[in-house]
Amino acid sequence: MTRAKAIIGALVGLHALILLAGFASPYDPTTQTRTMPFAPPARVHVFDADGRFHVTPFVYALVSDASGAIYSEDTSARFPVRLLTHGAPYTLFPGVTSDIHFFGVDAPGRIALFGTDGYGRDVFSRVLYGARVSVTAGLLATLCALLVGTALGTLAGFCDGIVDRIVMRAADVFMAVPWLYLLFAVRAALPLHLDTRAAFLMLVAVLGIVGWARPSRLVRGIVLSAKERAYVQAAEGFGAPPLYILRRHVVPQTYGVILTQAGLLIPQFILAEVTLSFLGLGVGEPEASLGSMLGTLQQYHVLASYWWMFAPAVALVTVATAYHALTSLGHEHARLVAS
Amino acid sequence: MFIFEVEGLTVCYAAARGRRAVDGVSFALGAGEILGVSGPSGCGKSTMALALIGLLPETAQVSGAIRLRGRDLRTCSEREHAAIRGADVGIIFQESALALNPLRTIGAQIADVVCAHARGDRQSARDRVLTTMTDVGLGDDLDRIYDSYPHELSGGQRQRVLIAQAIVNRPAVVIADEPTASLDASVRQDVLDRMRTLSARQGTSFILISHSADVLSSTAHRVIEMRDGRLATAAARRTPAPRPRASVSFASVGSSALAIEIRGAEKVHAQRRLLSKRHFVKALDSVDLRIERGRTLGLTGPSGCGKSTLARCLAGLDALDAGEIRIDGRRVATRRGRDRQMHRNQVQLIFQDSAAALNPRFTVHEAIVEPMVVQRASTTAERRLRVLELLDHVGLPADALTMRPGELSGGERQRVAIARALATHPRVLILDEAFSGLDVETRQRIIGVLQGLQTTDGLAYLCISHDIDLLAELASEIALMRNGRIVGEQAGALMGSMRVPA
Amino acid sequence: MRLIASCLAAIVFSALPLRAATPPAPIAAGEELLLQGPDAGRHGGRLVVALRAEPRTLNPAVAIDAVSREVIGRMGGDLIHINRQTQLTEPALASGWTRSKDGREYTLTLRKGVRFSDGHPFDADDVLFTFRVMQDERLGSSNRELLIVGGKPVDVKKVGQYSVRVSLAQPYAAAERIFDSIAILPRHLLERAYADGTLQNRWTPATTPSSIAGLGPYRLKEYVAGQRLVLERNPYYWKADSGKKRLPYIDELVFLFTGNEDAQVIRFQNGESDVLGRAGADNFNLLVKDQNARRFQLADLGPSLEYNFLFFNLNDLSRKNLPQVAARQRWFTDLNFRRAVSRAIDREGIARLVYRGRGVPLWGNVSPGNRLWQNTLLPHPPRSVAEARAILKTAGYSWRGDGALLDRQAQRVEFTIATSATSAQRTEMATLIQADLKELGMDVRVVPIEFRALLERVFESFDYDASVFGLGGGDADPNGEMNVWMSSGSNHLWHLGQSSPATPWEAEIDRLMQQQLVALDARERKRLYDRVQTIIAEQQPFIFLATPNVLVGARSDLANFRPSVLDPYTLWNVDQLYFRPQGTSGGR
Amino acid sequence: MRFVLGRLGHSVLVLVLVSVLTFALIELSPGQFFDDLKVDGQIGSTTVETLRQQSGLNETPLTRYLAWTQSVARGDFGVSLAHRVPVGSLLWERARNTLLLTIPATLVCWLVALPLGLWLARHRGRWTDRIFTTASSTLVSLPDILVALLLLLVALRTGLFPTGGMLSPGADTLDAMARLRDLVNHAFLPFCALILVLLPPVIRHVRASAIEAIDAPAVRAARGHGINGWHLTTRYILPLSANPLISLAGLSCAALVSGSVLIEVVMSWPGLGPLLVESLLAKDVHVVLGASMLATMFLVTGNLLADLTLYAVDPRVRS
Repeated sequence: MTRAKAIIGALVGLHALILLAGFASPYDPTTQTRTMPFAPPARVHVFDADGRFHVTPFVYALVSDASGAIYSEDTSARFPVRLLTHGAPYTLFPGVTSDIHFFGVDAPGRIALFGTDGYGRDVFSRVLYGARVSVTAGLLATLCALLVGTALGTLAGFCDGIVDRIVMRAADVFMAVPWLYLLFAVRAALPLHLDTRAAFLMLVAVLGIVGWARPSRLVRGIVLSAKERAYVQAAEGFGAPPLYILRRHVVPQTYGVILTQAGLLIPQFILAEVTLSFLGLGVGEPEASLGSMLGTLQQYHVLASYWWMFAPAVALVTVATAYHALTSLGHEHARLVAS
Repeated sequence: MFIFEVEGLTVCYAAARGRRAVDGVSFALGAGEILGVSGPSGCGKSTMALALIGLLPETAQVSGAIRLRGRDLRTCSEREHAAIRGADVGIIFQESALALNPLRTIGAQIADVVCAHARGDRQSARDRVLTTMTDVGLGDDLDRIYDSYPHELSGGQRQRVLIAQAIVNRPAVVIADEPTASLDASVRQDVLDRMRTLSARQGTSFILISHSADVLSSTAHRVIEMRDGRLATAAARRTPAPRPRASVSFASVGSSALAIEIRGAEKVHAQRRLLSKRHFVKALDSVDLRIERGRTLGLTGPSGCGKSTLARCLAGLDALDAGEIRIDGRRVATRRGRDRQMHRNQVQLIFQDSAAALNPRFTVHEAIVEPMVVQRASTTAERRLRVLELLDHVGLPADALTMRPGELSGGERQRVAIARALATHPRVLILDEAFSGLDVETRQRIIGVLQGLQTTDGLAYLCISHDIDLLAELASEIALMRNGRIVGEQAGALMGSMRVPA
Repeated sequence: MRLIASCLAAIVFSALPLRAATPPAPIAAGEELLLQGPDAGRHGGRLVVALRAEPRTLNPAVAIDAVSREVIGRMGGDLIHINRQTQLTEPALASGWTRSKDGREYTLTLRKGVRFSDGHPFDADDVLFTFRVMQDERLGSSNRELLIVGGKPVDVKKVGQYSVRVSLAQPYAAAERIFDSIAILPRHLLERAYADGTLQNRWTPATTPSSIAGLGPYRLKEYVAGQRLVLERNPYYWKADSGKKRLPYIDELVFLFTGNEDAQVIRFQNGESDVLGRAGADNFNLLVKDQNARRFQLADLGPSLEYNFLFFNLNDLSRKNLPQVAARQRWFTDLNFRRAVSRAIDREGIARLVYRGRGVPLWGNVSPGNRLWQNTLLPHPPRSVAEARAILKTAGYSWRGDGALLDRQAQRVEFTIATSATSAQRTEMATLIQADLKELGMDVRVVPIEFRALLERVFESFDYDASVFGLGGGDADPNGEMNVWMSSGSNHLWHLGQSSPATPWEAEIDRLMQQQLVALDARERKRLYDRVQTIIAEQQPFIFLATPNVLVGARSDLANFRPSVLDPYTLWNVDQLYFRPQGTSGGR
Repeated sequence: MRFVLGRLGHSVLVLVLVSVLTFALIELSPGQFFDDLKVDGQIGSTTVETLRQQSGLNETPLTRYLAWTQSVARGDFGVSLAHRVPVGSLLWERARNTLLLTIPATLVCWLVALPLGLWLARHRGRWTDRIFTTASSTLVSLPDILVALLLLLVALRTGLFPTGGMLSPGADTLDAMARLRDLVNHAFLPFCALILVLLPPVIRHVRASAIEAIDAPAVRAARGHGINGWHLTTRYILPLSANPLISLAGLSCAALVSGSVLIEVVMSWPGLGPLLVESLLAKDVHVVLGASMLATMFLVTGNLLADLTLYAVDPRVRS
């Protein structure tokens, strides 16, 4: 069971870090420092230039050469890393704003743990904020997909015959149609000056709703087998109406499948957000999202020379692996209960 | 010299927080001896069987010694153990439907066991398989069965195939886990006789695990009792326990009005095959049945004769194609809503497999209170009282309320099902094979409970079972059904001697 | 394994005929050749060029996409050609031309003895046929608008076997330039197709090479769908070098199709392609760093002729119900607002960040790359937020406690910049502008949307506040910009569909542009066009941002490689390119 | 065989539905094919109007759809606005190149995944199992564009492989075998990228269903009878776990056409990918419709084949 605790602990830790992105990140993700595009990650030192040891780790300021392409450390001034310092204001929760950051360095020093992007924005803060947007997108899309999928799957499974065939054929059609245009149409129909994040979440909801086909097929299988269970017939025996039977007996059966589907769908929808950003339907500038950051990573010159821009890919992999582990945990648990 | 010895066998599952499924079991088995192992379900019989053959899942910790001809199986490697399984130690599993590979023919599966141990070619293996099949009673049209698939055989035939697999390599010891549980009386008898001839003729020793006392008493040389993982007493051959011939005097309560009557019932089942067109089977063919208040009617017949269909129609789960049902003399239309609701309250059905009849997620309280919740007829306080009253009625402790079906034994689960059925003050209870999964003591206790309820509330019972002795004990009359028709009615006492054709 | 290999081979190579390169035909008597260039090169070799997409057609009359035009440019010859180096016109198929006193008639004498790439002789009838096709309304050729002067199509008459007279509705400055890139069509191959109205579906890349002919240095040899298009030397090409050797030097020109710009740069860097068309600044810097390890030459030709700009929606919204946009137009139409925005934008930052230093800030519509027509006296005010805030204050704007800018009615100033999602550079510019205007207290949102949705908003529904676009890059001559600066022009983006000029300064621009159109004296045209540039810089309908440099590259052993700022940047002198001895020919 | 006819009827229905839905969606989203000409200074609005008339874009959506269906009947599948060629031949050329890449990739993927999945299931919980599971969940969560670009980077740094295209320019002068080697040399990188994208999900499914099969009572009974090793795997575990895998194989048949789009774009493989992305963004209606039809045909055939194999493998379904 220790492995299960480790995975759940990791997931909770990840989500806490993402939720408290404002507090955990040293800088506001959108502030640009135009003098430092694509600066390499700040190296945290403990020994200074002439070998003396310092208790508090410190950072040197970065200075770029004439062409702005090569950066070097200006060892003249040391900037100690301080904990719980004041920095850019951020809203922790709607209504709660604060400007205390977990760690930071006095200006003009900069502690960009993952370096900076094309506009000189701190990649570490952007990865945290970006993860928040992407994970919310993944959760929201999965929620929509599972809600519609379960509803239609239960409908198909419960009253079989014509309804069942119609729903299943619709699933086939939904899987084949290119949904890109629906997204374009929805994006065009939305008023332009709508807040970009709201527009983005609406798009993600549409993406989710369209993805109902696969979960509905699985739920239908479960409902078909649940319907045959003796205790469902017993409930019918003392006159329980179909809706009651659905709510109390049949739908709870599907929770196992829904959990495993969620574990698979969330990373998939986060990935879909990458394609959305690639086609310009992602979250608008200067908002950060894993998808838009991966979009910049997919340019050859970034890939070839700025290795620290891989941070969003690493973040995406960590989140996805955690969710996949959760799914296999679900499988393991279900098998134990069954045997 | 003992052929098979077990010493201090202990098995505990990591997931069950160290609760020991098998605790320090030791016994020895001579050549050609049939050792019976009995005990209530959930006492660790099946776990021990798996431990003996070395097939427990990784999550189980096993300790103690299992010696075959003096050689401890626990010390040999998986490869050696595999060589022994099926050759020196055979095993017969309980769920005949599941233990066979649905995608391979019967002959191939038995031949697989032969080829797994002997390098002979398929042809000599085929002859060996055919002879073994005749030994286990699959003699008539051998070739058809050889090439058919498991789902094309009846339950009895499948069980015989399992036995053939276990004995085809002439093992020294065969472990049989509830081999005859789901068989009809006649088939069971035949299987047990063949087992005895095998042990006599070939000197194969058997470990026969069963919950049914008369199976063990009629076959086993020696019976050991298991309770909660430990051995209770090792008794020599036990004379079958005298069956208390309870003189059932039915004090008729009030006028012996008709509790429930069904006349001219017709029911047709459409059997849909994936490819061929649908063809129809007459499940009920003009069935007439009457049960007076406070009396019990038995119903028996070969499997597939329509007993279950009749039970479902009586309980209002399925509608009749023709014919009518009267409860307390009043005709009940099978289609209209309000009538149908009243019909369902008054007639309750109790299923054979108590585990499946209760939702595993519900507590006992939720299960029993559910019918009342559905009818929205009473307040929560009244319901709570009613549940306690029902629990007491069926003889369950009050603290069982918060437990889940998984934590109850088979007997306790069946009693919860009965309590739930009584929640709607029914007039008739239909017991569809309600006792086949229970051991002797639990069965006696439940019969006592039912008889008590019958005398106090004047309930009418329709008891469906293939166990003639049980029906003779419980029911005043017994109806015999075949191919959807009632073919005869006998008074309870006379039924004892009648042999029911398979 | 044998079986699989052979059937695989059969499938893939069914469409690859094997033929050696064609040698240049010996020079026949009476052939008037145009002698070119000082140094005589060496025949032989194969030049591989990676294109960003597939050419859709090889038919000069209907080609609309840039890639098709680039390939057709190498297969077709025009009457008068603009030298991409000097940006001036020079004789091509027309050996010379004379202009009438009133500047409305031009008589062109054609080069004699010239043959099409299939050997068929070329004469005036081909010229007449070409102009009839290009001006046919039903065909909808992409060159039709170019041949309309003063509202009427140009009239072409045959004067002799080798001379034609072109008459215009009104005098037209730099009229010779309209003949550039109008490829002369072979009458003998296309007349019947034109008659039965199927001309626009003819000459797709997949047609058999023998049915296509042109007067360019190369002709079609072979096309494999999705992979490559191979052109071979036109043996009858009418140009030769100073040593009377018939051009072109290189035997074969191979166009490979790649998915996107990154794939194009990777193949060039890997030596699989020999010439790199315009590359982005980031990729160019990557190649520069890598240059010493590899053997290719890179050229940064300075600012291109394009101009990127921010513009506000000043359209007449009376017939559209867009209340919010109309309300914001109160700010957009206010000149002080536009001037303040222009002063607050960090143009140097844009050049440095978006183009990585390989770009030039812009204050006017003519880029420094256009040496002939740029008005060098235009002021280049440096960025100053303080100055911008001063302008806003005088215009009656104020600032709230938290720094938000309020207009005269105390409404918060907020608007959206819509950009095309597929053009990363313009979206980056908008993001930088967003940060700049934040310092003025303006709440700006950048919304990248799908390219066609943006066009639909800018040209049809007018449902947008502001956008970042890029224009120019066609021809250095002002006439190419008529469509943009005339108030009735189809590209007058900030206020479309004006029947009569909406503002006095737009009326003045109309008048000036009409005058320069007919002014025959170059100095006079320059004075008029300078005045136009000054008005535009004052009124700021477009707030100009920056222009990227032209960045190209080629193999180090490719001689005569003289890229130009005008399109086509690298292959305009493909007939003179040759491989110096030490390099091996063609891709590895 | 009534079942097969029923399914064919259903597939036609799905094809029609997909075509109607795709067409409606394209109409719904803003803009049309010739819109991008409006920005080109050289071309005036009158020419844009004539071009629209020529290709019938100004008719009502309904007439355009009916015109398209007629051309489908004729076998052209409409005309591409960009390439002015019947879409049918255009798609078939590209589909051939895509299938040349995806069929071997899918075969290799399944030939590797089956034994590996079974082996992992048999040794679940060991460290090898853990490594493969983490590796596969890492690969699954990487966008396929990134995988392709990383492989390109490797090719560039090592210089071993060409970084794009299907044949080197001078290929036509080589003999058949040399050209085949050249093709394999070019196809190697896209092939690896495709394997890295397709393999992880298949392994996960094979492993999951194999675990389920191993725990099935029938297999436990077989092991009880001493059947073991290779015989047990091929005769008992594999058939029992085949059921869910067959439907997965059906789905991966659909991915034959749509699985490698982005990889082909990045690696300039002349398959359906570049054509589809270009037409999607340029809204070349008939090409997009044709491509959707092709994808649906593969999806439906895949499902039909899966059901037929299921019918052949499982006697219970057959009776």
